[in-house]
Amino acid sequence: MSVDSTPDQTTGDGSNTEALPRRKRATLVDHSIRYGFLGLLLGLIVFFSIFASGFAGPRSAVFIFQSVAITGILALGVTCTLVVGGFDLSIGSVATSSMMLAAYMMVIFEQSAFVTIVACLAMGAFIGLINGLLIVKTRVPDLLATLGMMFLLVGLQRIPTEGRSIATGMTLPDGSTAEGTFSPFFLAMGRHRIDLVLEDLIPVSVIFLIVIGILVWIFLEMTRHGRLMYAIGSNERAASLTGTNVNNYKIMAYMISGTLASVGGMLLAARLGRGDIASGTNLLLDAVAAALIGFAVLGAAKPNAFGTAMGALFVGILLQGLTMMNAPYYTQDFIKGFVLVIALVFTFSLSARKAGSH
Amino acid sequence: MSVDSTPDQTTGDGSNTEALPRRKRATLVDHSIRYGFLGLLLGLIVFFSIFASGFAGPRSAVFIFQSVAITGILALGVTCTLVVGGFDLSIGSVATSSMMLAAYMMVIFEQSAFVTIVACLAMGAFIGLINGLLIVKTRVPDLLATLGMMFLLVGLQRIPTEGRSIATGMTLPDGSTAEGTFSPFFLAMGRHRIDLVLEDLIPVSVIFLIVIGILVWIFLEMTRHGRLMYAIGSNERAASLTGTNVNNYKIMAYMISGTLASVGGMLLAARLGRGDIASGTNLLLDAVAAALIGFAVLGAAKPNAFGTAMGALFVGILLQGLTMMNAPYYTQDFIKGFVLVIALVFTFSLSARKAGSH
Amino acid sequence: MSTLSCRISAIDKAFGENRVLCKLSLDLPAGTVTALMGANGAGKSTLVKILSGVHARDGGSIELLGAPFAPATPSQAIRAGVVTVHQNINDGVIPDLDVASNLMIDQLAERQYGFMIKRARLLAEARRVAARMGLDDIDVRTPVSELGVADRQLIAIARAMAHEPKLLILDEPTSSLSAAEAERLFALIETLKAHGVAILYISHRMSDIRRIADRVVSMRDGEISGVFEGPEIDYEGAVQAMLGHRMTEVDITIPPAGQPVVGLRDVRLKADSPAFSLDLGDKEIVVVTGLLGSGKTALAQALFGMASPYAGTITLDGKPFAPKSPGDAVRRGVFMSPKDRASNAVIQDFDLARNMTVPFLSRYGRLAFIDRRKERRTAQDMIDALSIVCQSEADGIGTLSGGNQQKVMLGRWLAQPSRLLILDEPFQGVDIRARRDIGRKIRETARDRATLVLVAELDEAFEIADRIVVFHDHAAAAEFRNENIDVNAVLAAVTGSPADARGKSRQAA
Amino acid sequence: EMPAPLDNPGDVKIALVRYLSTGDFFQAYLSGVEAQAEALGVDLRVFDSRQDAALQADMVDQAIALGVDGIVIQHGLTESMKEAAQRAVDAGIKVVAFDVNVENEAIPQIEQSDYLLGKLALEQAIEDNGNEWKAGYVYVPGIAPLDRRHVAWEEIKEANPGIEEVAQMGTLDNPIANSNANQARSVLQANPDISVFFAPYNEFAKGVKIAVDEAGMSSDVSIYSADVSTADIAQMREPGSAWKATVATNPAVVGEVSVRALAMMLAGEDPGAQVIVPPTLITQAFLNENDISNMEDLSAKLPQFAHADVAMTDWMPLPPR
Ligand SMILES: Nc1ncnc2c1ncn2[C@@H]1O[C@H](COP(=O)(O)OP(=O)(O)OP(=O)(O)O)[C@@H](O)[C@H]1O
Ligand SMILES: Nc1ncnc2c1ncn2[C@@H]1O[C@H](COP(=O)(O)OP(=O)(O)OP(=O)(O)O)[C@@H](O)[C@H]1O
Ligand SMILES: [Mg+2]
Ligand SMILES: [Mg+2]
Repeated sequence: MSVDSTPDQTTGDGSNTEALPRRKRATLVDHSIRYGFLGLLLGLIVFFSIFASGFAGPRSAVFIFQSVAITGILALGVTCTLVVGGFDLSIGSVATSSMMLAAYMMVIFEQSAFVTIVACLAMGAFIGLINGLLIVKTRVPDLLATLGMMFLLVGLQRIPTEGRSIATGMTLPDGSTAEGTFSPFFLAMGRHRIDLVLEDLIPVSVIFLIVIGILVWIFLEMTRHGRLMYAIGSNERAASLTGTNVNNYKIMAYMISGTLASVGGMLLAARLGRGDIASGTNLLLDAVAAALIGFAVLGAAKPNAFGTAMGALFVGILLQGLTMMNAPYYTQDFIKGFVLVIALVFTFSLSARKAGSH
Repeated sequence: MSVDSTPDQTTGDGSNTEALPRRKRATLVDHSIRYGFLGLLLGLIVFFSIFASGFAGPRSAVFIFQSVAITGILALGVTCTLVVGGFDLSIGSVATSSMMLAAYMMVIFEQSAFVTIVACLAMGAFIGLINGLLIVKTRVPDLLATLGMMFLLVGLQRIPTEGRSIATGMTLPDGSTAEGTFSPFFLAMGRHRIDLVLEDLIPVSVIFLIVIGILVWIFLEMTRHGRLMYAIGSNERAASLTGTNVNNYKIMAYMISGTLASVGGMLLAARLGRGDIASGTNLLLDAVAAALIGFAVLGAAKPNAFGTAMGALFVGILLQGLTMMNAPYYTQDFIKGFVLVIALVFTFSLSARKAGSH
Repeated sequence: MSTLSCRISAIDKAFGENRVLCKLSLDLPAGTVTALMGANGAGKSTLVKILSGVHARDGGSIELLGAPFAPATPSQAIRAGVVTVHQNINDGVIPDLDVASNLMIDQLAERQYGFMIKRARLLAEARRVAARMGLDDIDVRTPVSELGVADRQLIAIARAMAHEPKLLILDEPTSSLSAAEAERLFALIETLKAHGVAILYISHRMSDIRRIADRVVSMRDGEISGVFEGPEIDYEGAVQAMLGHRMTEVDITIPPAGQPVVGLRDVRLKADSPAFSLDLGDKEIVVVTGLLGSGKTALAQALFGMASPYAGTITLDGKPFAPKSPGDAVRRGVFMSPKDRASNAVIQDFDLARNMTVPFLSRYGRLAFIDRRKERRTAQDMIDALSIVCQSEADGIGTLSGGNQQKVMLGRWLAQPSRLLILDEPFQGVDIRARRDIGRKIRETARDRATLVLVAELDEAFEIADRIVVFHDHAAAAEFRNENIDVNAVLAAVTGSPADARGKSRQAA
Repeated sequence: EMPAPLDNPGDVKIALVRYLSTGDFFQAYLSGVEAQAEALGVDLRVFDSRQDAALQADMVDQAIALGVDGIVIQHGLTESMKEAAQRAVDAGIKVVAFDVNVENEAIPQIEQSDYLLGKLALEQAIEDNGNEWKAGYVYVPGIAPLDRRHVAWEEIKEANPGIEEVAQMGTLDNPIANSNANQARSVLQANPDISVFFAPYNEFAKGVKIAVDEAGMSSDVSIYSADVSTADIAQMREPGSAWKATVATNPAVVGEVSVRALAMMLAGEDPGAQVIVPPTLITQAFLNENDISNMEDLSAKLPQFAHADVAMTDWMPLPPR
């Protein structure tokens, strides 16, 4: 399996186009690769603004951000593991576990928001640590280790309540009633809106997304840690022979991923106001989709935080626009897949042509 | 990490005395790597035979095979794509699309079993072809291409019936009633049982699994095509430089995967007797788990058909045994994940120790 | 001897702006070894890739045995009889398959082979091919991933030789072989030559070229700059044609011994190898040479924290030195540029500048942030110092020629001061002039550190060493001061007793 | 003539905000909503949150921003919908909620009474099998309608000590029928003495039926379930089928009722705090006697299934029947 998409240069398909207009064509191709995807995004926005009534406008924009906030945060985590050449299939279940834990802490243990948040973050980081140790110490392949972790967590998160959702007033397995409530401060993470120009415009979860997105972007692009993580993803052995502590960085990547997933889970809990066992099933696939779409943004052809954020937005805009146009849910899936495939074909075939035709 | 602990791997003719105890230890580790997973499987069987009433016995054994027949077949397909270094995330949705197509052909178009089967196989192969072309021609990374395809198919399969399941007597979007029925021959694929020692013992679907398993095994292990596919998975560039047509083999792998997924979908249709609206996500995850667990079987540390079959059986035995012991579904997930992680840690940490310290 | 096998006429090739081959024309007669010489980045590998169907040419024509030849894929080239061993060894082997499948993979790729693998026959044929290359001591069922780089190279060569090619192209086939293996390759080349095969041989090693070339073609900046043939080949002239100027002689003045920096005391690298001691002094350049598997790399690994020696102690500046990881070693000022750059050094996704700065990122910028400008400046300095042929410091590393990639890998470690600098096969694929440049650069910067260079090729040792240590059986066996040195004495020390050495080397691998 | 604002129905916009959408039940519900909306002539917008409760709450806000006059909330979680529903009410929008309690006096509850579904099915089971049997039970906790059906099961067990639950199983892994068939097969293998299977969701029942058939136990086991679809009718009517009875409301009818209740509110009338669509018992024998082969036949033969005379006014236009 290769997430690595650097086009293979040896199997060039040898396009024998004449050399003269090359310079001009090359820059055109360059531009298409770099801005093609963003162009598509813009095109979608324009299209929906014209044809979907109510799509254009600040509230709708905020709504799109909000609808992708949780998947976006998870996708940023998975991006970090993709950067070191790994993959984290457990993020969805870490998020739902974190949601259940948050609910459990507040509703059953009647803890404060602060304790709850610390517990959730610690759990996410701890699961990431276990994933990382499994992968670097016992050398279980990443997909396999995190798949096992996924199954494990999906079961584990349901054991304390015997599979029931957690809500104030629920009956516990021992027959008593849970009296705790979600702390208002905790709920605000998912529900409070901040005034900006318009009243109650920006939800806190969107701020989380934007801040985390910027932090991950800075971390990956501008710090030496991020640079070394990319080096590990490209050639682990070479990176280790430059003195990089490959194991530590890999473990760190999984811990980032786990921690961000737990943040996502807390936002989910705050939005739902309960620990719901049926929620969050699509988080994994949507987050992976966003992170992978990110490959196509700005012609990066590798995992990157900006691309991931754009990937998440892309999916959000598409679904929002289609909903506004009253498209049934199944056509939304179809169109999502179709546009995704077309966008990818466009980007990757162009960059393959650029890299391969000589 | 020390030079001296590296066991001799290439058999030199050097006969030094120091090598003697090392050799012995190495073979013990070797055996654990090779047979550890199968030992675990055996242990599970013994455990359940003792503690789960009704577990031991031919009918139960056959039933376990039957319960994993569909995921097993899908997993064999995904194994082929793993062998060429790819990954097929679309198998689950190909299977459900094939199920819907089969139902559509028979119930709405009133076609014969033969036409239906041909159509389903053709669809599976065609989707595989598209996946393959996307990956080799336009160089979309495999995870991304097949993820897009997955979304696309999940939507597409629902459009003709506007999201309804397909069953005889259903009302079509245009208001008329579907009069076709599932052909008995087609249903037999999912339901008929063949006498073997006991009456009505072996279901046809199990025969499908075994035959497909053996064919894929022979293909991958004993034919030149299989060997070349492994070569591509190991070093695509080198394989292409030796004159292997890498693109064709990759496309072929995805076509095999698509075709096997469509077979799985038909078995599903035959078992359920209708076209069930389902996403196929669980089929995907279970099949991927089986294929990945296969890495640990016989110390292969690479995708292989025998391992995949064992991986599928492993999951089947675990789940059926636990169900027989009346374990709630969430503990099943947990135990599945837990045993999976333990088995993997065991196998991979041993083989990492063996491959040692370079 | 006179029949023409391949005629290359007016070939053009450009990568974007970069015109690599300009109207290049070359004849390759049958039964003749044509050695192609050229500086790093001259376009040799590009020519090879055009001949072998990897790249498409922009213009010009090729005739093979009188028929037009324009392979669109590697398999077409192979079917037409043009067989290539590529410069990058990892392009020639498939690590997860066993040796037998690797040797026979071309046959497996042929439709005529049939559907099923005939295992017994496959193994038998593989053994035969392996034996021809002198690889009979390898079990053909061993996965290639367990073999070292030299064996991999031999396997790639053996496979090509087994093909009965019409034109055989060898792109730096000896870059990771020592004299003994190389000699077996030369013997095989002579056999093929006698069968009328045209051979295009690319190398930076003058000793190889002197040994087997029937004619020498020099190449400069994508054009043929001289063809030298006849009974007495003008090697000097060929080098001059390739470089555009005369080669200067290297002149080594051994500096007075400085303070000892690294001391190895009674070190045993393996359980069953003898103990040895070795001191590396300040300003001193010590070259360790020896046969394949003689333990050079093991020594480097012990010093660089990749493995700990079986017995003995190592000191650095008088203090005990037992690094647990390369990171540890780097922190103590011990740097190593590993051999086999493709798998051990090159970070394919990074551009040239980023490849260079990986080990010392913390020194570029404040806190964890990277100062891009500073990074670029360092890279440009190194590009100038090592005369790396490239468009800019932002070139993808994969677009550089092999030798220039090697220079980048060296530049990576020369950019910062160290206490001990270990260079494992630093001249792999580097052209003669660059070798001198690098040698000079190493000698210039050798102050305030000890330098340990591991090479298999003696010529290279003589060019750079103050002191030459010969390794045998994972221990220092002999030592020479590089002054009026007796080449034969060194050679004898290296070879030891030849029959024995080979067996031992397999065991070590 | 309809009262204002429905006298000018083209200008009336209503929204359906869904939590669940995949599956026949939800599709049929949607068709009922669409049919009634069309009969009224109002403009209907559908928001699908695909089981994303947070998104569903956002979608209510979106509907508010779109300026709709009425909202039907279909399923969801109390905690996540409560505030959103209140915001809609505050914005002067009429809201009804189907199968989700948003704890709001201004919002009538449309219910299909899951409790009754379970209870009627179990009463039939007792009528058919007496009150001493070993039971298999299919249940996945945490899913609201299943939890409510579970209450009926607990009550019946309490009231009938002779009923022994020897095995509990259940999973929502897709395809649900297939996964449950695998589990039920194990349960039957381990407990061949089970004579009644209570599978209070038709996908569960389909799975159990497959397992019973595969185990060759069709004559020994009886299945009781909830919900119905065309495929279920065929399965129940198979010769010797173990699936003896199901209890269902017609999801399309529930959809119609939801919209009608909303229309009443728009017209300023009060549909009542709870609008209950009563369930219907459908037995194998009834299906066979009347030769019913699909939902249309069922509606024709079982008028209380086809229509529910709830949320009716004299001005209310009805979809064509
Ligand atoms: N794929 C590529 N994309 C862009 N430029 C390339 C590519 N491959 C080679 N080049 C450029 O072509 C030129 C010639 O490279 P080539 O590999 O042919 O050199 P060479 O003569 O084989 O050198 P060496 O002796 O170092 O192997 C170099 O300047 C190199 O940067
Ligand atoms: N097949 C192999 N598998 C794992 N490790 C190997 C293998 N071959 C060599 N090594 C490792 O490489 C190191 C160096 O090997 P060795 O000392 O035999 O080579 P060398 O003398 O340096 O030969 P060369 O001339 O190729 O550099 C040893 O530490 C050994 O562990
Ligand atoms: Mg070259
Ligand atoms: Mg070695």
